[in-house]
Amino acid sequence: MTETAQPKPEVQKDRSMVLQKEMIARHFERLAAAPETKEPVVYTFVPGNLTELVRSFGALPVLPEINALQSGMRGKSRDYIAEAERLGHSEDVCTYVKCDIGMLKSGNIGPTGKRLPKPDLLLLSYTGCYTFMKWFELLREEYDCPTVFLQVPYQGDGTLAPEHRQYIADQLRNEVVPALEQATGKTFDEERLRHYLGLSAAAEDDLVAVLQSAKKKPSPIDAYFGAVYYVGPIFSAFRGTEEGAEYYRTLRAEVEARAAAGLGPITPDGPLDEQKYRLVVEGPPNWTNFREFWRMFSDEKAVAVASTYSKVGGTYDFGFRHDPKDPLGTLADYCGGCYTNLNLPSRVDMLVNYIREYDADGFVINSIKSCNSFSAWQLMILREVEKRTGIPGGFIESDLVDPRYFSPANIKNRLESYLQMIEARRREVSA
Amino acid sequence: MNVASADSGRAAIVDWARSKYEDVDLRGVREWIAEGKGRRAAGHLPVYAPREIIRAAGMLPVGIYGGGDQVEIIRGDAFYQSYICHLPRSVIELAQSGRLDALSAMLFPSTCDVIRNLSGMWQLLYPDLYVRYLDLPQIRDPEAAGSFWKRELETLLRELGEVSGVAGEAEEVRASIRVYNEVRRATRALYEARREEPWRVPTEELYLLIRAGEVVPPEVYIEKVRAYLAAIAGEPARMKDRSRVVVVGAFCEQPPLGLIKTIERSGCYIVDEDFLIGSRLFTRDVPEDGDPLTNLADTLVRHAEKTSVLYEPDPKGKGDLMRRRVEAARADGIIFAAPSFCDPALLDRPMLRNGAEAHDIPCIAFKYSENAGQFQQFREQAGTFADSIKLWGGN
Amino acid sequence: MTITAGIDVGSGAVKAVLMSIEDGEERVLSKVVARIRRRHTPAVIDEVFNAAAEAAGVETIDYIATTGEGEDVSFSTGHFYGMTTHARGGLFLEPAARAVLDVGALHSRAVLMDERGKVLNYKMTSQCASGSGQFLENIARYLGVSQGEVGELSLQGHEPSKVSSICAVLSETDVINMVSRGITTANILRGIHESMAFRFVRLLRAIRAEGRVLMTGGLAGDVGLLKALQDGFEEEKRPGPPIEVVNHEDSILAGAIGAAIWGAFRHRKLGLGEAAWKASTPTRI
Amino acid sequence: MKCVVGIDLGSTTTKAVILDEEGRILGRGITNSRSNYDLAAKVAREEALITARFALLRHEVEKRAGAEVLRSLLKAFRLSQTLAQLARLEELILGQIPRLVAEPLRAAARTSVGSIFDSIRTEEEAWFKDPDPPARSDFFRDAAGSAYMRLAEEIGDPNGVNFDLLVGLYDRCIIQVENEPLELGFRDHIGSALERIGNPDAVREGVEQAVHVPLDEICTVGTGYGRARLPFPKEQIRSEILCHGLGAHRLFPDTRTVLDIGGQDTKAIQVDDEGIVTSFQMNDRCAAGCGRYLGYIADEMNIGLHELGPLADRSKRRVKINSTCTVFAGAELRERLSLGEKREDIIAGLHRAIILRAMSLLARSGGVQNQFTFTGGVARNSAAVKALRRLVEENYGERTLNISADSIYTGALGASLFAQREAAA
Repeated sequence: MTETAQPKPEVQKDRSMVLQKEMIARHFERLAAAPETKEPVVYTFVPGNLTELVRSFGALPVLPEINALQSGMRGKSRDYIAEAERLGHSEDVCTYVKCDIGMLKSGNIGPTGKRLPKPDLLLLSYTGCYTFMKWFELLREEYDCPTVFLQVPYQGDGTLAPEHRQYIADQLRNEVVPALEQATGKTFDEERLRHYLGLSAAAEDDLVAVLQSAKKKPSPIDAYFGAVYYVGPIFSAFRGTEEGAEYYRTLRAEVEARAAAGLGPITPDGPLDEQKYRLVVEGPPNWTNFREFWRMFSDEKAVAVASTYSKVGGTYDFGFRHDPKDPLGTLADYCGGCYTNLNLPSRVDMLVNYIREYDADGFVINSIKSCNSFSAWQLMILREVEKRTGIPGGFIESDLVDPRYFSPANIKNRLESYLQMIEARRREVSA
Repeated sequence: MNVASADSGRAAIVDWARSKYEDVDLRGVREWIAEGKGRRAAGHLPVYAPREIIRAAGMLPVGIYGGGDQVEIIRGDAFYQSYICHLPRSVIELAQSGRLDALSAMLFPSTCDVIRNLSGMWQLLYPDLYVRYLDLPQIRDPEAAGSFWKRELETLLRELGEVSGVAGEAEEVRASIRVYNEVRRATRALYEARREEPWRVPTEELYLLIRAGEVVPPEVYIEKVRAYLAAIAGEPARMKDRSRVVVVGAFCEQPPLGLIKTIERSGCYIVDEDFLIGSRLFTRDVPEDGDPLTNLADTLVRHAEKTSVLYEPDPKGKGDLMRRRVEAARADGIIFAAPSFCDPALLDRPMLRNGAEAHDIPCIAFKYSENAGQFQQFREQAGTFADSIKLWGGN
Repeated sequence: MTITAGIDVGSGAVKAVLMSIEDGEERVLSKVVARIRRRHTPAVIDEVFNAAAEAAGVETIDYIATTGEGEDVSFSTGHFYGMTTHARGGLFLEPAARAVLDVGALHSRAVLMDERGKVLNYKMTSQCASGSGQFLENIARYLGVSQGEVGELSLQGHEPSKVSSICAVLSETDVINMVSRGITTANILRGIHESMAFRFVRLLRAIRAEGRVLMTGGLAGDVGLLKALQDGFEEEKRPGPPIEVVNHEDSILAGAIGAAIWGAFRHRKLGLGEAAWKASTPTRI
Repeated sequence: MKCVVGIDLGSTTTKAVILDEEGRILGRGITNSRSNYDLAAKVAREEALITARFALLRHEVEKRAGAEVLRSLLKAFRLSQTLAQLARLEELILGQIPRLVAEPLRAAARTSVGSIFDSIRTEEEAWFKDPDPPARSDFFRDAAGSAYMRLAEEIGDPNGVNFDLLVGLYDRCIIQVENEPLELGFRDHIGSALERIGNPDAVREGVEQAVHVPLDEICTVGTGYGRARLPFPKEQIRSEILCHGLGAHRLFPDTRTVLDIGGQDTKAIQVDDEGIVTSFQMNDRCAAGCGRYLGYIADEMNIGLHELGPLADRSKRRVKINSTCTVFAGAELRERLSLGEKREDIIAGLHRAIILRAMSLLARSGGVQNQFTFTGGVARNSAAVKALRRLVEENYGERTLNISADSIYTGALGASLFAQREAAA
């Protein structure tokens, strides 16, 4: 790697990294202090999260999936999962749930080492993942707090029917808002909500610019492993916040600078300027061996130029923006449009378009052992996308946070074979 | 083997039911279609689908519960990794081998993500078939949930009508509600008979009957069940020293017959279970006068059995459910039997089991798959359970 | 006085005991164990039972109880399931025990019981052979270590090498690689014992075992596994209530003993008159 | 002459293939890799060199003395190798007796072991004399092992030196024999082989000719399960998927689908008309239904791996086997035997179970196109092939099924072809 790749963008990159670190730290400190400061706490999920609404009541969101994946990255998940299984949970089910339950049973110490507060409300936004429902039924057994259920109809036929949009909006008005009012003791402030939604839209513009920068060659970002960090704030507690908006302004500037300089993304092993394979990736990453997993790609000079996982908390690159003019309606649209709520034909279209728009050499599916919502059709996705693009796909298997199911030899073998296969086909074509 | 081998009408009925159970090619459905002009059939997956609506649209509702241990999986594995439950791969196997060709429509209820995803796979695999995902109402508020579900039913009725050419009017819906109320009564009588005298109604036989009910016209089912009940009433049968158990968790992917038999052979009477729970989801009949769709929607929202696939609004609900079922069935304990990788059953289990144990109800738990062929482990567990009743006289 | 026989048919070996029970006093009259190896199981059962009857030198047996895979033994009076008998047999061997860990060739079971030997809770290992006795035996054979030596050797392994893989066959390859990396047999065996122990610790915690736990079944005599288990509880990250795992020289007979005792219990309860077996007419298959 | 080498480090066997300048297959070597990878690679290469030498001297010897003499020379050579290893094994076992056997049994143990080895040697001599000897395993462990077990069972005395004790001694020593490099090379064995066939001058000249041809390996490419352990630069390592695809293409140029069932992985591969992989599937984290499965069964029944197929072929009834887990299959086998099911029916069922697993991988990889090539150790098993043929026909219709006698070398062949390209590049 050339030295020139290092200095300026590095420094800038650090800036957004630092910002993110700081805002997360601040957030978890506020959470830890919540029992004293009496700031209300609302637990909810990433897909279909209603952060602006929650914030408009002055409440702090906690997102269990984020905590679970952080536990995975910090090497805690093995014990947490063992704890949950000891309590009678099956080895077959979602490891996010087991990791979360295990963490709860082990003192509920969050990602930053600070204790997480009890929820004042469980806001169950049921968006494209059956397990969410069970997850909060399980948490409800632990916490003596109200639960509000928001049913987001699934896009079974590929669209969010007007009556379904109305159904969501009505529930927001008649169920969710009253529940928040009760839990926080504050009345619904629509103006404040509009303001937050405006901030969201700005951040969303910047995020989309960042993700679409991958169309450039070399790609200045890794749109899977790198994007996991980029989408962090907007998928968790910071959509619709000033600090969130600032983070994305900064990030966009950095990425555009890197793009202008013709530089690649910074991987765990330094910059990846020479990019041999441009890949589209489907499915969540593995968290327990995240860097090792990323390295398997970067070692082969493979860069992700687009991924579906970076859309689980919102499919902004299709043009959706939160709209202050219609607060509850826009939240309904948001929930209905999350990647997790899309049907199979829509997901296949999405991947096919990514492969074309981002001029990818191939696509890789990471199949998660314990996630039916993602996995239980990925072999179909594989064959369908191959059929429509004529490009062979790679299929690897791991898990979200159960280290027992990360087999490096197995994954490396499949990935290597896949990339060597693409290379061999290239030579054949050129010959 | 089955207690019914005595030469009675009963043996014949059980054999009939078994032939329906073994009819993985849906020959019966094809024959039914052939018998009448323009007849059509619509398949649905577990757990619940509004069969009244399907029938009102002039179609035969056909419950699709996989291939059990009768179908060898070859194409099906092309669609599923090893860590997905078995049901969908055998359903795909059935379809890919042409066994489901008789169906003009497929309905996929919101049982879990796997079945939801299967609906998408059907859309891509069979673009010419009518495919619909049924998003069951999950919210607490009966008004909002009811009107949401009523709208879904209207859409379904209209669209199925377009497939069958039969525009189901309110009258048809009301008529089919009447028939299915009969079905519900027959099933309730069957379950009551077993609950009272399980030595007369081996669960294998009860199961074969309700499975048959999923693929034959409701009238036929009603007739067969009544005949069966009449037949067993007369027969001499003697009670055995066995423990009464409730089997919980087998509502979607079905246990192989061998498993059901193994449980009863190793010293248990199954006196309640949730096999095919969708077929008896309503705790009461649907009102027959008033707006039929409203009645149907309302009954689902207000009077559905509690099951893992529907959201439980009552925070105490999960903890109390097992006690209520054990008391209703006068059972000695619970066998949690869930399919491997079944999210609804396995995620519910800790809540249900804690609830049961809080009331000192003995429990055992294991996993199976529809094509399981070795029952040694189940035998040992059910047997140990029965042993403890044998040696300790119940609790 | 009631004379009963207990026959425990396992997948690796057949065990039989004869017992006499007289006003609450239970005595073992004879015990015989034979590995099945590649022989016809019914023949082994027959041989073992007759040997035990002969050794006990009794004239009649009131109740012949089978357990394990012995359901279809033609000459038995009654059958009890494995966990029922291991709990009771475990209690006989180790009255202070409130749980048994039955480590068999293929499956392992943790069984929680009360002071009467009533099964309160249990958990079995899954349908996967990793960490099974069979797996350990295969590895031992590959390493050229006899069953008897495994335990002692493992005790000398102080830098255990983790067996990563979940599948028994893949773990076997791990082991082969270890050999080629020059890792000592002792450390390999200790590594396997530790990964087995890890599962068993979870098994015992899952049934909420407390206090003394008796190892039973085919691998109960493996001191290396015992040690690994004891260490396993020492090194728990978040220790639960204290658990003390022990074994007994007759641990392998726990199932047979339990069956014999329950047989006597049923014999009294049912008041069976006819003897199940007479020395004059020994069983033959 | 210049040559290139491909090495396939499989989980159970390691294979080597040598190509000459024109890309003709010059030599093949195979060995058991259930010991030490680096050694296995070395042994396989030596073996390949030996067959290469024979290929070179074939022409010379045939010209001078005829094909028959050549065949007996080759057999004599093999016999000489085997006897050397037998001698080593016996030496080790006798050495263990004082450690493992308590008095007063030691003397008896020595006698038993001695007579076992005498019988094996006699059998080996008989094999050499037999004009068309029965098929047998390539590996010393299997060949010597099954003979040793058989004899140990015969002479084992329940209340003296018993079967267990004798098997224990064998288990203790065989691994060491496997882990020692063969200190005798081609020259030594060819020497004693010549002696054994009466050292005819004509043949000796031919041998002399061939032995002096230099073989210099200009490039080696490694593949297979253990490839990461090879001390090669990255460009000399290839994924076994690619190698199997290319190897199968070389063996049967019209191949479009390849099924490889190896020791602990199964691969279904689709290739284009150049032998380039277009899609593939492998079994995930569990080795259920792979070659080792049959290995266990063979051990379980105490017969050689190569005897399984013929046994299963005798089956008349279909038995459904439920365990795909290798270890549990052994238990199911025992259980069914005790239920009185026929050996051959059960074994046939086990074969079918393996092939069913393979069928699902094939389906995942994109089905079975024409032509269909079956490779890997299991492709040598007649019963497995029979089951495969049938299931493919039932589910995909008529397909040409290619199986090469050298199918086990497919991966190594592919690797050697990549080596050739590397050398050219």
